[in-house]
Amino acid sequence: ANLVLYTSQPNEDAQATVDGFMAVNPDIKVDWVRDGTPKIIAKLQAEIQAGNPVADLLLIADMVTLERLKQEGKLLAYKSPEAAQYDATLYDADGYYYSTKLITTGIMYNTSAGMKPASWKDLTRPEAKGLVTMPSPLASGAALIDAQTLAAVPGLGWDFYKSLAENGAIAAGGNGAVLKSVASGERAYGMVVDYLPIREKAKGAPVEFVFPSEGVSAVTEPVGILASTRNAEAAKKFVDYVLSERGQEGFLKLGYIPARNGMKVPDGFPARETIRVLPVNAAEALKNTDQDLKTFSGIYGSN
Amino acid sequence: MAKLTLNRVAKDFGTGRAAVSDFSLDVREGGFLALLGPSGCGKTTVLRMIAGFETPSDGSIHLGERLLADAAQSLPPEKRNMAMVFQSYALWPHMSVAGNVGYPLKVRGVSGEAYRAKVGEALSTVRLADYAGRRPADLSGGQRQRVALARCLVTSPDVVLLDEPLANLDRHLKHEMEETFREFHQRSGATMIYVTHDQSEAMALATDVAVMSEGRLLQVAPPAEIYARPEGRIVGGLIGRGAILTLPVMGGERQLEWDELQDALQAANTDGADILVRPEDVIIGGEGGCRNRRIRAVRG
Amino acid sequence: MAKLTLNRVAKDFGTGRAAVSDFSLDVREGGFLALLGPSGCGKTTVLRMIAGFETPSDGSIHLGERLLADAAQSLPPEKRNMAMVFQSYALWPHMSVAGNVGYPLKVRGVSGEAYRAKVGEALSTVRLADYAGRRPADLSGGQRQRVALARCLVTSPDVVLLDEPLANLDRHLKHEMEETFREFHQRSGATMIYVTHDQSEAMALATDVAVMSEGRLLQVAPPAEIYARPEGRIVGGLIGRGAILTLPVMGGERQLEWDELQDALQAANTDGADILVRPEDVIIGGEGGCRNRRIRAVRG
Amino acid sequence: MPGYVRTGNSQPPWLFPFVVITVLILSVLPLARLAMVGIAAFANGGIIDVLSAPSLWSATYYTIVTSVVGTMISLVIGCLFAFLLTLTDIRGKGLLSFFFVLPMMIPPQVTALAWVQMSGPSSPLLKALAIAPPLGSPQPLYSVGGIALLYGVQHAPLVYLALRAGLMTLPRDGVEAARLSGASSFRVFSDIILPLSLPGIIAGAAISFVSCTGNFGIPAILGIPASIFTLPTLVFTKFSAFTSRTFGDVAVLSAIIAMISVAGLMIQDRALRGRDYRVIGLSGASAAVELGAWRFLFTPILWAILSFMLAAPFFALVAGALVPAYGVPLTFKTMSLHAFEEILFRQAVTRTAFVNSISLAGATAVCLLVVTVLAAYMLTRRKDAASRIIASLIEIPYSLPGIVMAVAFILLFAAPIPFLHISLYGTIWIILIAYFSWFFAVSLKPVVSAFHQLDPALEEAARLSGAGFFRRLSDIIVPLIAPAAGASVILVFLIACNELTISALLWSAGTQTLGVAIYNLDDSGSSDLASALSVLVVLMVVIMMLLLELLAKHLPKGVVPWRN
Ligand SMILES: Nc1ncnc2c1ncn2[C@@H]1O[C@H](COP(=O)(O)OP(=O)(O)OP(=O)(O)O)[C@@H](O)[C@H]1O
Ligand SMILES: Nc1ncnc2c1ncn2[C@@H]1O[C@H](COP(=O)(O)OP(=O)(O)OP(=O)(O)O)[C@@H](O)[C@H]1O
Ligand SMILES: [Fe+3]
Ligand SMILES: [Mg+2]
Ligand SMILES: [Mg+2]
Repeated sequence: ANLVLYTSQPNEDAQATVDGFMAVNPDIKVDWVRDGTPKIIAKLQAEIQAGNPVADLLLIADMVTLERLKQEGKLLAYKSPEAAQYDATLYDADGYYYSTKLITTGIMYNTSAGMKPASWKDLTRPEAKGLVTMPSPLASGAALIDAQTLAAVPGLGWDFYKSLAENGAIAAGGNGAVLKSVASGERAYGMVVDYLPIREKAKGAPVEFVFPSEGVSAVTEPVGILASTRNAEAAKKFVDYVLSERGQEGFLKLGYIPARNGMKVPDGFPARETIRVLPVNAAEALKNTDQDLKTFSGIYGSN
Repeated sequence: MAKLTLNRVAKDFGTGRAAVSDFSLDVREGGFLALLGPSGCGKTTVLRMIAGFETPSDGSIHLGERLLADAAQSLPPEKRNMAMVFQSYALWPHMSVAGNVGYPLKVRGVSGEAYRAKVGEALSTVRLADYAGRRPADLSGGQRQRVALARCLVTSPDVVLLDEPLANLDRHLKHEMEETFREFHQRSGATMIYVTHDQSEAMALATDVAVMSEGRLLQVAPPAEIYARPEGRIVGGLIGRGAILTLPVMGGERQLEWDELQDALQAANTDGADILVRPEDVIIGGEGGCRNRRIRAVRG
Repeated sequence: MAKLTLNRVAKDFGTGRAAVSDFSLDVREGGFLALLGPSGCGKTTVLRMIAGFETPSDGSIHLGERLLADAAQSLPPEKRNMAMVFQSYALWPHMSVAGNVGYPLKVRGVSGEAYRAKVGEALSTVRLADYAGRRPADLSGGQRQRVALARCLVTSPDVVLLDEPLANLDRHLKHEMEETFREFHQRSGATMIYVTHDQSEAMALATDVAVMSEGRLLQVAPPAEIYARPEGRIVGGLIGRGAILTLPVMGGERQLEWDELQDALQAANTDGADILVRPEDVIIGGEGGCRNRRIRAVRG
Repeated sequence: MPGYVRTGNSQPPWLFPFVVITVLILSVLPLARLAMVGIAAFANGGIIDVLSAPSLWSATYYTIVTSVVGTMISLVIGCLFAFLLTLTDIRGKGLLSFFFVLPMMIPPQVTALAWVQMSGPSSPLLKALAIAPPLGSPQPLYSVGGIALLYGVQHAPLVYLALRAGLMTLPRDGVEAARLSGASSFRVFSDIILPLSLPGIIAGAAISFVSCTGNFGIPAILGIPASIFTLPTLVFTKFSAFTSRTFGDVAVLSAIIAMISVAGLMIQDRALRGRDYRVIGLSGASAAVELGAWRFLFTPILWAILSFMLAAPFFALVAGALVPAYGVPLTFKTMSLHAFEEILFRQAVTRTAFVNSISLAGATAVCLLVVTVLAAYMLTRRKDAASRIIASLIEIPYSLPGIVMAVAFILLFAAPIPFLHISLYGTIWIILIAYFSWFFAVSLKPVVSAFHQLDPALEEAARLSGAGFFRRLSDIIVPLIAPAAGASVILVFLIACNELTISALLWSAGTQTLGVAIYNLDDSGSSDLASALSVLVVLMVVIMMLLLELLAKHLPKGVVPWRN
């Protein structure tokens, strides 16, 4: 049977990734299904419940989700030889999952906005009153990680989210909604994943993206193999491929920051060294997820 | 109330054959006109034009001085203060019997005790007091017709249009209802137009009888007159019993004595005028012999 | 074809009053039964049970040896080979006149030339050949009724059910249609049941007349018999003209002579039997004097 | 005995079992499977936690409020259009009704975003009128009222189509009798027309209501910013943070949604009970009202509503497709057809999605109609508890968010079917079955209400003519309910055509639907491509409607809803 990949990468990216892999491994055919992380997970969980998971591989937004699957025993451990080229914080020590790229969450603003924000704190200034939007952690995996990361930063913490809320910020939908809202000028500032505004800016949209001075949170689009796979060998090859230099080049071309050490950054991004990625511990984050969601909901009045 | 005038009214549904054409008729104030004619001759269409559901394609309709409709304009039915029993009854399936009957009152703002009393009275006139709460769908055909009747007579309309209102009733009820019409007519003084196929009904009730055929008016006259002197074969055939003979009789006389008729009967030539022979005019003189019959024939 | 038997049939719609109760009737093979009765007495309900649209709440209906329905099971109408003229016509608004009439043929697989010929014939029998392409909505009331008639007679049903099929037709057409029924009956040998309010119609056509009232069968007999010897006040009142007198007459005699009647009339006591006096039995003997009348009265 | 049927039953003996089995497969099995997993998830307790969460009850409250208000708005708009376009002599009827069904084709998210922008600080319209609110002012649509309004707009065509069929058989003489009784046009309307069209109105309200309770797109965009969660958005967030209890939570939420919709159904049942809408001796002459001078009031109102419902979101879509990036103002310089080129000629998925969606939607609409006519026949002829339960079971799937039904079907079919050893999962058939299940209620509603208005004598006459069940179905009943059948097919087709949430979970390689393709493009940031594809879908539907227009001559009267 073909290798089946469930991914939350955008369509074109998923196709490019798969094409790249098949170019290297012409004898392996890959079918892929893409959807937002929550839906992909719902689908996968239902399949597992029904006793017949279809996917062999996952390549989805954040480590927390894979950490949860790992703890439920749904993942297969595989020690990839490519791991040596990666920061130890970017993969699971037991080999259950590996980060593939860095998707940071920073601030985008509409070029017509009065203030040019430089730090997270700027969003709580009166100039930004009622003009800030962010994705809801309930709808976006990246947003949850972002909240958990920022909440752990001294000087920001949940207080930051509280003052944002007091300043009229809203938490709406996913990253796409934030992009549209800011690009159309409905809101002036948004907390959003990096590649969306950077790409749109390149196409001419009136938006700018900044990496706030306190640092950015990042999701790392990890890859993992499902324990139930019937194509373990092929799946391992896929993991090796996405971690390999060639695979990482592919991500770079698509406009992402590769996770592998020593790679360039895409056009429009500052040098890798200048981007301060705030650390997050997947296992820790997973433990706190429920509590953090509650806290967030408490602040933003949602569930 | 005033005279109802139809002036050269025509109606064409665009089927190639006009349903009504060149129809002129005066119904005197408070008159009771019976409208007779074969099936499909346009009777219902005439009523519908009077009520305002169809606009005449030509001609005009007046009530007294008031223009009801002509080819260009038309007073809406709700402003004409008329009532009608539809051939199809047109009961409202979502209302009870009492609701159907009482609706014209409700629209006129009658309510409370007066409303209940009037509805009750109308229902008992048509012998349906026990059925007030039923839906029309749960009634028999004749009962439905009676609901339509009660609805028509519950208010005080200026003009009452009855489209074969008794077709589905048994003889007893028919007589009772005829009585009701007569009373209603006397009491209210409404102008009534009554379409029927039953000429005895027509004769019994009407002050005038109009006979139409293929969309045209053939004759209007009081019942006795139209019976005695029907104009043309169709009227003669529709009104009362009798045989119509086509005989070579000349002259302007409207009544023929037996000997004249006998002469004509024996002539070889059968072209000529239509002669209507009424049964009551045929009196057998002797004991079954043919010779001595006395016949008064009426020329059509 | 075979005898149609209704055996103690009852129907209750749950309105507190049974629509039909304890109704037993045999219609002989090829019989022509006229069913008379006041409005709302249950005639339509009886027909609907025979056709199979209502299942009797009690009793059974047989056609020959074949059970048509009892309280537990029922042969569906489409398997009964019957035809019916509905009181509400039940024409299909989406089909043309010809389509309505031809549908029973189509269902039976008749097509092509035979189909066209039969439909054409049926339509000209009811004088609607020119209207074949119209929709029912564009017809007059009587024309709709005739379409229903044509549809009913186009096939060769075993049983024909006619629910006031001529109520909306003029006299001429009525006579023609009666003639049609007679012919059809003779030609096809079908058993016919004919609901009407017009007893002259009934008398003219029927081999048997059944009279019902309030859901019950009062009397079944050939026309002459039921006319001459009606059982009870209601039958007497419904059949033919006449006056019903309540007089203190004793004895089992069914016919009274004038002198007996005169005695009874002069008695002070008016309790007693119902006496029906037919107009044709009243023969005025002298020149308007009262003395010499000859009256044959029939006891109800 | 052969040929006999039980009394009180005019239906063929197989009909009831057939409907029961259909409902069993389409509704009961998937729902039961979900319930089983849900119960299993609570095996170690936890149900109390779920039920005591305030978020659950606030979401229930918001679901009910937005659905009720939304239904009322859709009723007002849908009835206005249905009455004016079916009964009156208003000008441009054909065009108005042609356009009025189109808003259903525009994905709810697109409509919602278009409205947000239309009423927000960057609204070109408001800017042109110089009444655009300043940047940062609160968005009035982020509210219960906003959600309800959009529900209303989105579902008004459902009401329109459900009602129109009934109005077409409104008897002329009933209206005339009322007018002659002295009733003004307004009274005729409120006393006769309105009550007689009640089955259609109630059917429309019921579909609209269950669509609201299951809608995800609109509350996701308008509700979440204002912290208004409805049950479907709550379901979605449960899926986003998957835990071992998620299935339990989802089952509980689904049960609540199902209860709301069954309660709605019971209200509908009550409203219809004891009413008889059969028109006795229906001759086919249908009512018509002359508007007179009112025309000058109503014509602009209808066009104005239509422009808000259709033109605004549609032009937003077109604009989105013509600019290279979101937020770039549309000028002659920035405008480009690149997105259309890309979609039409480079994206392989476009063709697959068109083929899949059209065949899925077409098959669903047509096959369901067959089942629906049979089920409606049975449901209107039997008036017992069993038929009421069946009616509710048919209703439930559509009232649930698509994602829930999709999960239920995955649970049911992910493993090969026992005994048959066929695996439906991953094929297009599972999407088809899920569509059957989900759209059953949509397809059924208009048909049932048409059956309520049918004079049984018309069928009886056919039976006596010797026509067996199928014969009279095809010759008499279906032509008589043709407007409703047409409405049913078109409703299902249009909604299924860009359905998203079910196919989102059930698709796999080669079985993408249009909804999935649009969503994925949009979600990947290619909103220009997504808009272009949406525009193409709308154009395709317009073309198909025009084709239908050409065919209309050969179809029974009233089938094509924009023809009179
Ligand atoms: N569906 C029904 N539900 C309740 N009662 C009904 C129903 N149909 C008929 N009835 C009642 O049953 C009785 C008999 O009705 P049926 O239609 O048989 O009368 P009928 O003899 O045909 O009268 P008509 O000459 O007026 O047509 C009537 O009192 C009627 O009100
Ligand atoms: N809506 C219509 N469209 C076309 N033709 C019609 C329409 N209504 C009636 N007609 C035709 O007009 C003629 C007159 O019809 P009308 O209903 O006035 O007859 P009628 O005298 O009432 O007959 P009946 O006694 O049978 O009810 C008929 O030939 C009929 O077919
Ligand atoms: Fe994601
Ligand atoms: Mg007429
Ligand atoms: Mg009857």
